[in-house]
Amino acid sequence: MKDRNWQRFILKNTTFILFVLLFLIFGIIAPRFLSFKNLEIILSNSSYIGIIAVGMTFVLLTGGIDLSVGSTMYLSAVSSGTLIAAGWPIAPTIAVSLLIGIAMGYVNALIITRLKIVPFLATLVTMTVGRGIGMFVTKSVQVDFPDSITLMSTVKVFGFIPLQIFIFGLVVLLAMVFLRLTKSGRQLYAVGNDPFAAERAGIRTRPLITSTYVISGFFAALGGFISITQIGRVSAGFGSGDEFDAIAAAVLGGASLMGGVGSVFPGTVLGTVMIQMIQAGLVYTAVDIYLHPIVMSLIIFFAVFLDSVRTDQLKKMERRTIMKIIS
Amino acid sequence: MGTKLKFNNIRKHFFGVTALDGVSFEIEEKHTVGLIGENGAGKSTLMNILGGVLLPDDGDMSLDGEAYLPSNPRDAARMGVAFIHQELNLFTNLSIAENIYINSFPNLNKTPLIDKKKMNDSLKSLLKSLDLNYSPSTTVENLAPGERQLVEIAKALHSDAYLIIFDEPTTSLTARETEKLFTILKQLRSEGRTIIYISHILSEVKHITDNVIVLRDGKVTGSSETGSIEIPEMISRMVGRESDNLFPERSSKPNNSPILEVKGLSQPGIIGEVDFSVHEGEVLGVFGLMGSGRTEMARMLFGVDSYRSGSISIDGNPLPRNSPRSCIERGMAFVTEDRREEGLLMNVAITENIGLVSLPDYCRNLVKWVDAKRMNEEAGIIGDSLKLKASDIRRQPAMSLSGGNQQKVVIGKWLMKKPRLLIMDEPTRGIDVGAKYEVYSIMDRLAAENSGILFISSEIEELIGIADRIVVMSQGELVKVFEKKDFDVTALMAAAFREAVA
Amino acid sequence: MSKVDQLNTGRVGSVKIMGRKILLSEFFVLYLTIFYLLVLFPFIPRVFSPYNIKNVLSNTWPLLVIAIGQTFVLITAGIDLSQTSVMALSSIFGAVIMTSEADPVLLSKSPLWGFMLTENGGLFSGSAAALPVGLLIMAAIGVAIGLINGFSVAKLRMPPFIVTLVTQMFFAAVAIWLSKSENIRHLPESFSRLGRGNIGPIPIALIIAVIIAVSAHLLMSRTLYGRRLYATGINPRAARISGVPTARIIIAAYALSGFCAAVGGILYSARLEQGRPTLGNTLLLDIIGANVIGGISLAGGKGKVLWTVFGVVFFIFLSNTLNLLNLKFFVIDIVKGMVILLAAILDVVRSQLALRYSGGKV
Amino acid sequence: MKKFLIFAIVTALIAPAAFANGGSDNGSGETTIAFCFQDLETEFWVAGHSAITETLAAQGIKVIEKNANEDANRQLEQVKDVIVQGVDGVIIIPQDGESAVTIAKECNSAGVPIGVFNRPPADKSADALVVVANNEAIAEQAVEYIAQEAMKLGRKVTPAIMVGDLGDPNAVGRRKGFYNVIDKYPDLWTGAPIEIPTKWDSNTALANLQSAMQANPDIDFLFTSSDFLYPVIKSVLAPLGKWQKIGDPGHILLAGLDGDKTACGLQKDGYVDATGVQDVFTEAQMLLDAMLAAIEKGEGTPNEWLYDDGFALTQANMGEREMDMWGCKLLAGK
Repeated sequence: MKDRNWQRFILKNTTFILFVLLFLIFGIIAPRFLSFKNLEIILSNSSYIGIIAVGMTFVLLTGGIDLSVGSTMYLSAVSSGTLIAAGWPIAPTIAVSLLIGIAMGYVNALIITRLKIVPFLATLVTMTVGRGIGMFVTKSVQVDFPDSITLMSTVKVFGFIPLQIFIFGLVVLLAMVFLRLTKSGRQLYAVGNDPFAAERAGIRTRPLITSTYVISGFFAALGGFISITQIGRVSAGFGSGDEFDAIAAAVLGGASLMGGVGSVFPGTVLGTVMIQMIQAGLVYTAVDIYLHPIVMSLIIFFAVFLDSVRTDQLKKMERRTIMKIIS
Repeated sequence: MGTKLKFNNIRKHFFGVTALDGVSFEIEEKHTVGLIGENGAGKSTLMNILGGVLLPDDGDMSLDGEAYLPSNPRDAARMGVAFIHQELNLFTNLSIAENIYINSFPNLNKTPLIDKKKMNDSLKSLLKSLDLNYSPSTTVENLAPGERQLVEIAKALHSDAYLIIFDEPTTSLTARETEKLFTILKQLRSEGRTIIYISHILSEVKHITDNVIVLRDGKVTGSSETGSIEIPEMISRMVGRESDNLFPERSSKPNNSPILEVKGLSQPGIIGEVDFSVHEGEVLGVFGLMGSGRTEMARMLFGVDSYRSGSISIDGNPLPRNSPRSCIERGMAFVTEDRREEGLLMNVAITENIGLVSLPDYCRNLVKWVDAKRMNEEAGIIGDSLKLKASDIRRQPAMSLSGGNQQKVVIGKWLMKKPRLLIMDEPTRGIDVGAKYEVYSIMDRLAAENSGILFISSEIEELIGIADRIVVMSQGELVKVFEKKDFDVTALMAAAFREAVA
Repeated sequence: MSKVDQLNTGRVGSVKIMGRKILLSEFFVLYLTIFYLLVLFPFIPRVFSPYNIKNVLSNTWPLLVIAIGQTFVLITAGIDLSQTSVMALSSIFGAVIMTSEADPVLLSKSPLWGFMLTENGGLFSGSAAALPVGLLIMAAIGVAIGLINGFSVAKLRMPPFIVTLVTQMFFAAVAIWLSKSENIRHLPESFSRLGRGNIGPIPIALIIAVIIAVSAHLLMSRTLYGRRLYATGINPRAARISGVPTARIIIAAYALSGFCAAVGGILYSARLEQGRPTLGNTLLLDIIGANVIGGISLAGGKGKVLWTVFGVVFFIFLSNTLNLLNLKFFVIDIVKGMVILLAAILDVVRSQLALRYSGGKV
Repeated sequence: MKKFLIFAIVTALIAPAAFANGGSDNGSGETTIAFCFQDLETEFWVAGHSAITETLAAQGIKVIEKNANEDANRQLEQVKDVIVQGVDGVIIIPQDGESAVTIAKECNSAGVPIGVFNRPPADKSADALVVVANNEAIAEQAVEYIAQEAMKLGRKVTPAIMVGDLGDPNAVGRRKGFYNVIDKYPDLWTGAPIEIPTKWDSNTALANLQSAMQANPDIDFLFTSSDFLYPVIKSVLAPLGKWQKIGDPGHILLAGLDGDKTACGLQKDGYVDATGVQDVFTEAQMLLDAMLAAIEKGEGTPNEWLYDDGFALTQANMGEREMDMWGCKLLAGK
């Protein structure tokens, strides 16, 4: 019975074990990798995509997908850049850019819930249109941000937590509490499990689904802002392709694209940090840069493979015992 | 006692087809009312209207003397009407408690957070009263179908509904769970709740209800106290004709050459050392309670699930493992217990469904060109021989059929392959009396053609009525074999309960 | 054509019925395309000029081939994001086989330098066998990547989206690594002819695309494989119990998708007369977009080659007209998105209508 | 609902027409030039784009703009589309040299003059007006200056390069130029250069640069393949105390390529040592002059290669050549 429990523990934590293993392997090759500072850097660089991936997790939980997050980042970043250039103070600027994220999410939700268009297509459309509008505003010219914004990335909360990590942590905490401990959170899982049954059970599915896209839009804008504080500039390609990174992070963390399965913590957080960790590890170990994406994709493939094996195994282990247990 | 619920001249049409044609009746408060009728008689439509899933085209309802017209399930729930659907409405990724509280989570000290402790604590006694021995925080995914049904019932009880609709609640319950359900139903009635009980198992209806309403073709064809109506009369009112025989006369006798031989079939924790054989022309009944391992065994026979040891052979040739396809090639056929998930392509035409298994037989040359014309014709012949009720079997999708006709399509797709051995797992579950009779006739016909049939069921009566021999399974083991002359309800039951009672 | 005639003979009073017929017709997306072009015709009369039609069609063929491959996978309720990397990798390998000279300055750092690629070109440099061997290898690469995808999805039970996302990353990177980012030129004339040449008045690309479309259509609608493909997409469990080798069907679908992507890669490489490690890396959304516009469901089980054809034609005409209108590039994106949205809305209306008239239960 | 739907359909279908640059027929005597570029993601391309469009507009020439979004095939399709429209000339910023050849051939066969900006065709088999900036050579000049500076330090230097998207020939050319110098002075460096992938993406660049600085704290020469990454570099180096002016012991030798406004400002302020410059304004002017001359003469397939060798703006030649860097012009113009 005891090694069965061990087996179960290993199976339930494959991604985490893989994470630790990789961390150690990189550490052995490049001892500096094991420093606390490096961990902080990895977390700090995970934060913007992690925040977006958390939003994506909400959408994935309902069985949807949000391809528009990259464009949302761009659009809201462009607007905050434009407003700052026009002399707006920082606080209202941030508010407006977050509102734009919410608005994008709401538009997605309207198209999906009212016009009944599949999420993939709906968000594909807003992705195209969103970037178009952003380029319309900027004429594709880059937008630079003043030091008042970029210095925010050096702020340490309580004197030791970098602001971006703090916000990432806060987002994760809130999302976790919401998903695990609130009525809407649990209903979200229900909707993802079986939308028709949810409807029959009297759950108001439409506002729930709407909220996930709004949350995703909001987090995309927030993640975009965090990113700006770090890189200080928004060019026409800002955020494009990030939707796939966010999806990959969530799926690596165990979320299912069919809905109903997934968690923010450890799930998505682990997925995000793992990708970032591999990227850093490849730099530390000075792997030929042509091979970076090759190694990265191999590791992700392996992780997802382990995940599917373990799901099968867990199912088998939890298969009902019919025969009487001989004790 | 007053009137709890009143239907007045309810009508409902679906695209020109009349589902309900002026239904009127009343239900007394604190009564348990059986609602019976063949599939397609309008029971589900009527109950969907009552439960707020559908709106009637015409007519009105009153609940507790006040006009009642729910526009969605939430409305109905608010008015104290709970509907336990035949297809379970549970979220497998949530816990038992969360499923029950899905719309009414208790808050933790006025915060928006859920009070998990309160939620779990409050359910312990309820679950216990249903004999569901799990912690409320157990994920539903880990429960067996019968246990899930109990969760569904717990949910209705917990919502404090005073009018509870049970739609075929016992189809996935074991005999003991059924007994328990009946106890609970009686208790509910004594608490002053009104119950509408829909079932095809008339003995249950007879046993548990105070009144019976019979529907046929969208009209009420019978309404009386249960005590004053016997089962044959219920049937005749349902089908519109006299019916003495529930089972066809068997037209042939089995001979001694075995088709299927199973030796020492084992899978740890599931089944152990199962030996039996099915002979030419034989209907071998398999009786066992829910969770006795009978379904699991059937799935191993057909190569759907894996097994650790043992041998299975057809006509003397051993079967490879894990390959339904080679089973089919050797003449096996398998009507699964879940026709929706494992039997049918719901939005595909009926003929295509019937032809699916035999497709390779209608292929020409290297590229496997399908001779669709010939296939459709032969599928049509099969459909006719099964008396399928469909307007255009080449275009009508399977989902547009009633349950019984859907089951016929599933059987038809195997008949087209002319099976040597047909495994049927609960083939009559959830289908009406008329269709059941036809399913039995098909078995008889097939046996007369020298095929073997493995007929798995939890209804003793139908096994006794149609089988040549019955084997009883309990807790994964084959307990006893009954020859036709020894068939006896009590003895069979006793065998099935052997381990469970001990 | 007969369908159109029937519609035209309808009386004015039956406009409603006619509208419904058009909406429910298999040819709906085609009608939509025609209607769209007619509306725009007064603004851009050039749209119907022979040169433009020729131009539009020449853009259609490669995309069509690739999109048809995607259709197979979509019917199994999967998705193949790796098609673009198939194009890139097969493009590089084909070029490595066929090229007649390679510049050491550019390519000497390639891992293939010295044994597969030298200053004198590739393995079959100048040989008459270069073209057939090159094409064979290109197709084989497509099939091989498809098999990897299919195996991972069907046997290892990994989710298609992430499998193909990863193989897309992987093989795209391999293509860039093998060529060290360089394009490989000096391909045989016989190869370029595939992309831009004609047989008589008919472009070779057209012939290839039509052959593939017709075979794919027949394969899907008339053969055992096709029937089983739909069955697998609609209900894999029921299909398996009915004797359908679902795993093999799915693997074959991905292999076909890879094959079609490789053929698309051949046509594009031939047109550009080079092996490109980045070939097609922005094409993905066009491929899936064209399928979805055509009415192929991402949920599986629903789709036809004809629909894909219409979807691709619609997509290509959409870009073409937006180009001809000389819209600012950022307006193009906005308008394109809007038109796709509209087509999607109409598709929803259609399927609701279809459901209502097919007598399906609600 | 139904009426609304019909209304919506008609509106949406007509909408594109409403956006159209009215009366786009080119039968009149007005000269029209199509400008097909590959993207506008960095300041350099934006500057090139505005230099060309503004110059043309100033001369009363109608411009049709097409953005290929980094897709060589789409660019080919767009060029075909503008040829259908009967433009008088086509200017492209191709995705790479190979696709430039194919597109130029397309124009040759239609008899429309084609100008290729900044990225030269891979060979001369097609006729085209070509303005060439040599990425490799320009990068080499900038890095050469750094090498000379490094020698003055009298110690070995640890070099690092921020590499662009490996699918982009510009990035590859710049990386080559960098390595040419590295290989030239093998004894100057502590070891092989540290390569930092950026994929032309600021976030990737940020993460990898941070990792690289952490893994190799002794990096003291950083070459960025594009100037647009300077804000990222600053935000990484500043917290490490390595964002220092020239002369400070903590200064990291910095060189980049493009010559944009930011680079100019940083070089003036003494943070950046050298910048490889391709002169976008001159290039644009050279190409347009040749193109317009060809159109004037009615030539269908003009063929001429014009060279912009570029140069490296260094702290040493700041005085005389500052105004040759386009970014400095933009900076001054502001």
